[in-house]
Amino acid sequence: MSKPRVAIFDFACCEGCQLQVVNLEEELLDVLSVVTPVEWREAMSEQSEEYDIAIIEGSITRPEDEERVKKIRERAKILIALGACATTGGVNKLKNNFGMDEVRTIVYGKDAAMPHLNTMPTKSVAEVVKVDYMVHGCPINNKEFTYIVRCLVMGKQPVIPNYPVCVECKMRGNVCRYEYGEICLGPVTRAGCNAPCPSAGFWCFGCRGYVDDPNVQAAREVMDKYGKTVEDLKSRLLLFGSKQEHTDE
Amino acid sequence: MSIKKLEPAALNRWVDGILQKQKVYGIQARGDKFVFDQLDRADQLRLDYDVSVTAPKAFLQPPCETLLRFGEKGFESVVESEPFVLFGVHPYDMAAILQMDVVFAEGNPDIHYLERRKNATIVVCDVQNASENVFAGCMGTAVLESGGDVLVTRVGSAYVVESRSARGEALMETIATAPVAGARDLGERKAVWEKNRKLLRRHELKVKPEQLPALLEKSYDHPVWEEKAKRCFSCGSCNLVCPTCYCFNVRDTVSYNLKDGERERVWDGCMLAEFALVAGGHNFRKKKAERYRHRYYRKGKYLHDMHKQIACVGCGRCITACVTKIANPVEIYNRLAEGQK
Amino acid sequence: MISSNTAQPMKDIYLPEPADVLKASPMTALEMFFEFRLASGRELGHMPGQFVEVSIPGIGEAPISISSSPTQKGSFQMVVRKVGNVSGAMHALSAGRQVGIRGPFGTHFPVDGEMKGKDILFICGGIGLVPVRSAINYVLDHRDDYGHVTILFGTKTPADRLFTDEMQRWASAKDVTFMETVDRGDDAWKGNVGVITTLIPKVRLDPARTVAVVCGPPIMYKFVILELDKVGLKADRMYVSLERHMKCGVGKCGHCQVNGLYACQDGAVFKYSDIASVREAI
Amino acid sequence: MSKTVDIHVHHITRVEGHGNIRLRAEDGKVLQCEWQVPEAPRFFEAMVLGRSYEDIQTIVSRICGICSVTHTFAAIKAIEDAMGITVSEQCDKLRMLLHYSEQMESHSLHVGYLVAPDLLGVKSVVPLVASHPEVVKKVIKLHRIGNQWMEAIGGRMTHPVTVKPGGFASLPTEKYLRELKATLTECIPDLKAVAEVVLSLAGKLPAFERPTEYVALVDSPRAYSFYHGGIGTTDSDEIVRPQEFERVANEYVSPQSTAKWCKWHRESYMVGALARFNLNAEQLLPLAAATAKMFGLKKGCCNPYMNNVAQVVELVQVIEHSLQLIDELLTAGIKPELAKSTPREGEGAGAVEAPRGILFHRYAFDKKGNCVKANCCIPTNQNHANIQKDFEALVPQFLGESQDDIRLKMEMLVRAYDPCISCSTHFLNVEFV
Ligand SMILES: Cc1cc2nc3c(=O)[nH]c(=O)nc-3n(C[C@H](O)[C@H](O)[C@H](O)COP(=O)(O)OP(=O)(O)OC[C@H]3O[C@@H](n4cnc5c(N)ncnc54)[C@H](O)[C@@H]3O)c2cc1C
Ligand code: SF4
Ligand code: SF4
Ligand code: SF4
Repeated sequence: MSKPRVAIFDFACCEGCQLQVVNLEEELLDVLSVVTPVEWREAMSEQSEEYDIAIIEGSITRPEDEERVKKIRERAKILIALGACATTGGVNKLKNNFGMDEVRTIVYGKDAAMPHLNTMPTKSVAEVVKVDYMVHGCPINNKEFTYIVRCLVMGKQPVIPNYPVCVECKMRGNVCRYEYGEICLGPVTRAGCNAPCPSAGFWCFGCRGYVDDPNVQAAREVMDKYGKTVEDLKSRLLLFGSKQEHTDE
Repeated sequence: MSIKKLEPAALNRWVDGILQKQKVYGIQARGDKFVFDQLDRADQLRLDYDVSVTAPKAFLQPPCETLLRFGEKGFESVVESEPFVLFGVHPYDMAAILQMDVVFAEGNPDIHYLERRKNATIVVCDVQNASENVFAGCMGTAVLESGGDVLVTRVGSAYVVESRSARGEALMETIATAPVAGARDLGERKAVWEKNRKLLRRHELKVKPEQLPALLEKSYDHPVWEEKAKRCFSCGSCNLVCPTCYCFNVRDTVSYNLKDGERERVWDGCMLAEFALVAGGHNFRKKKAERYRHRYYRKGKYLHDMHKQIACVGCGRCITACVTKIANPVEIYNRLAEGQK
Repeated sequence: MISSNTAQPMKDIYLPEPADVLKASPMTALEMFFEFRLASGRELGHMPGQFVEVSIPGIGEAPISISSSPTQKGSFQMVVRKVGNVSGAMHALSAGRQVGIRGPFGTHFPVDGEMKGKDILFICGGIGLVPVRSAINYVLDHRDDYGHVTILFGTKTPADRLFTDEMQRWASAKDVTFMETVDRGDDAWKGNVGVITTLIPKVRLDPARTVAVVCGPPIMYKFVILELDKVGLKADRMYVSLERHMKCGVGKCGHCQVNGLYACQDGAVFKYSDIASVREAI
Repeated sequence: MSKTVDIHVHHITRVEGHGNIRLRAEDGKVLQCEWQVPEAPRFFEAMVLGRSYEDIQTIVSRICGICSVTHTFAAIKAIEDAMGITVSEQCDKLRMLLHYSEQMESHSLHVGYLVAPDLLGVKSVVPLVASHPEVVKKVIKLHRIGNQWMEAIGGRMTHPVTVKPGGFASLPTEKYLRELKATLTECIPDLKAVAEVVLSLAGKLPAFERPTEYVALVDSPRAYSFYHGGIGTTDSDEIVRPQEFERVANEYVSPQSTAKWCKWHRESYMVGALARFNLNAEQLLPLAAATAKMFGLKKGCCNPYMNNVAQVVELVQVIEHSLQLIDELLTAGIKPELAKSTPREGEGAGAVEAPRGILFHRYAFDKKGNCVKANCCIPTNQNHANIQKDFEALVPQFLGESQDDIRLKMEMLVRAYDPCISCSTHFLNVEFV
């Protein structure tokens, strides 16, 4: 594809993933040498309806957003989900553990019924439209993002790891968080982030979503070895894995 | 070859002298664990360490290294290496390096490894404190009769320092005038060795290592594979921490002109789900149990069939690294042996 | 950029050498035919059944069998099925472009050994014909060195057939039996329909003087071998070529292991008796 | 003169999140003038319910990618307040140092990438790369320094992971701190150069003033505070404890907005760099004070557009104070103390300055340390009503100008606030009894 036109759209999210794109600093100019941005609300005033690649950040939480994302899908040749909110629903899905009236009341109290505060259970972008590529993570790893962009421009299928974070964690020479009696989600979480959290002494909380075949059952079985309970594990799995297939097993 | 006796202060002076001239990666503390990292001062050295988090193989086959560069002019080899000293390698890790030497030199020699190896001066140091899971004593690697360039052994409050190669001899040049270790020191060193052979057995292997290939030969359908693998995350931690594991993946990266780039090799592991997957979707080791078994067979039989050495040196890192606690080779081999009786 | 302290620069086993694309033409919807010549002018020097690693800078490397016979000088040929990145990038090649080549690697069919003087039975499924074609043409180019030649070829559908022009030549060559089948026919297809094993009972062969060469998708081997066993062919007279994931091609990376064997070094061509008890092989 | 003005800015660009501007005027009479926030609400205060105190900051950090460090600190301070956890002096200083990395990152992003295009009459920073390469390079450099600094101490760029209740999960090395000191010292001239460019363009900032209440952290002893202290206002001498922040914010739901609005002594108040400056100007360190002087920025300034100038002053302040903190940390030496905490039942609140203004979090926990109540009050929420009030005062003043000029002034005004709309859309007072 010769210099595709790219548009970036955001839905319910913290915009941290777009920030990661800005954080490429000078490298952003290199990215602009292989793609032409035609719409990017956070960084520029131009807007366009013609684009080859649509990059979508954020979760879908309102019926009107569902319509908007469908329209974007119709126009785009390639659709990329950017970041956990878009790929899995991210933390936004924690909301789905409650009833919608309940969350509205918790946050807006007596005003909860006002129409503009309407909300629906959070969906990932893939739950609404077909997603061609996923850039996982909360926030994304911007190196992985540019790798995917270059792959697309070259016509190459990007290779996204389907092995756990432990692989990258070990390559970075870390001591396992379990040795300190902490619950780390590294063993069931898809790698590709280069394990920044365990490398900084914090457990992996699973922001990239699960590997294809996560052994959540094994994780349950070892909890007592580390003085933890299955409930502790579930609670952590919920953060980014709410209503993902394996959390409730 | 010289054998010297150095008091701790003299050892430090010697190391500081080396630091003036060469890059040294020495064992040092990181929090409550130990790692090999670039040494700034001799007093950072912790020769009393139990085990390093990452095996020293990382300095010979790094987790990620560039093999080739490509661009307008086609491909060119990249062999990036400069002389360095690896200070404080335990005997079992040295034994593992000796195995890697064979693997990368035989048949089709691998210049990327061999160049680094050629540039490495390795100071082996006898174990002072046994780690939580070490069983090198069972594997015959608690003490190493030869291998490495210098051997440092703590005897009493001093160190016996012995050169084991010309390169080691050169490293010890600056301590040429230091006192020679006497018969008593050597006797004490021997006692340390005897002690280590007995002590580095936190797990007791009930068969002799030489018997493992024959034992495995008969155990292909043993229920233990399925039973344990149920709990496997396919996370590869056991592979990646292992000093004798060297499997790798190769990948290309390109710059923004989409022409120039590099071909890199990165650590890989046979426990990972897609290790034997081919395009089209056929996975030759699709089941966890198949991969789990493969690892033990590779360590205990396949590599032995090729090089006559068991590819486990008993460092115990995999036992610690495995979150679900199923990666203990001793437990598995003992279990297989049990059935034989 | 071999560093200066290498006294005698050793060869880098990972360094590809440039090869020019002489020809690139589609064969089927998925397969493309290629002809290459090493830029240095050197002969590749392969034997039938060997493979090379083909490099496309920035995309990667893939093991691909040599499909031409070593008797053909000056160039070598491949057929590549588009299944992923490297194969996909190869499909975008055209004459005049360059690729990187490492090899040839691996074992080969014993055309100059055990096959000599014997009747030869070639059994190929689909793209399995590609490496075997090298041996077929080698044998036919040295026709007098071998006995009767039987070629069995099966594909999923008529549209998947490869080298149809050449097949005519094979079928009409002296002392050659050529048979084809497809799993599913179409309106135009007049030939056999059924899996490849259904052809085996149709050939007359003398197990005592026959060597079989088998290549096809993983699932094919088990059934073909069972069938050959039935007609009395011994395991040490069967040769198979196994496909595995490969990264280095030179016995280091560990990916292609078949239990204790390396498909890239001990194979890809194996004598079946050597691997009959190797559990991961077939 | 009969003139119709009809401005509808749908999803204003170069701000964080979605906001709309609506202005209709006929014959010099304003019919409608609204700042609307249609951002999808995300309901964080519900999301955290039932979650462990150890996981709270992981969740609430995601309220905002641009001030994730501040959200993390507001949560951690509230948790520590609830559980009676105290931290060491070293921890405190390292937190401030990490917090400054975010001010540096955010302010340079805002001034350099989002506001500068307005001052130079272009639509984004991209054309500036060609027209003003030197300044852009310097801005990128400052921004990168902020990011790398955040990554080094926080463990990640955006959504830090080293910060835990009771301390740090891992500590920067002394070697790193020495490097950071060198980097920060070295970037002061770059910062000065950027400040001078802003100064040369400051004339483009509309001359518009509206007497306003300013609210920011005020520490005791007095310091230019981002991390410590109570809630101060320009309208009174009272300093409110963070635990009573609801008394300040008085949040209410406006039909114009999915985000909530706030008011204290007046109908609205402003938070952010200008508010901090108006409350703490005397406490600026020398270089920062000199920078303020250079711009003629004086305590009591009530031109909201000057918020951008106050941000430049703060960039200097942040670097100056960081250098002091690093020296103090290095003199004491980094001690290997890592976070430890045990859960306890309780309720607590935390107040911290985000780059765009003061931020409040409140949580209550049960015995196991699971969250039973939450309330977060976001700086941009606190500014929404003030933006509306500014609009109402601004528009009649400039109604004679062309529609494009009015529109630009309104957009610039919103941008001046450095609003973080996505993070302002999910909160309201929860009644705590
Ligand atoms: C000895 C041998 C001979 C072969 N001969 C031919 C041939 O003549 N024609 C042909 O079309 N194909 C042949 N193949 C299969 C071919 O190598 C794969 O289809 C090819 O590697 C796929 O690479 P890709 O980049 O297109 O696919 P991707 O799916 O993008 O592959 C990703 C990577 O996985 C690895 N990989 C994936 N599949 C295989 C595989 N089957 N074998 C080895 N590595 C793999 C490669 O390293 C590849 O770079 C042969 C394979 C082997 C082992
Ligand atoms: S810290 Fe987490 S990611 Fe790292 S090895 Fe342990 S479980 Fe895996
Ligand atoms: S198998 Fe385990 S104990 Fe043996 S060498 Fe490898 S990591 Fe050490
Ligand atoms: S470390 Fe344990 S869980 Fe991970 S791959 Fe090895 S055996 Fe499986």
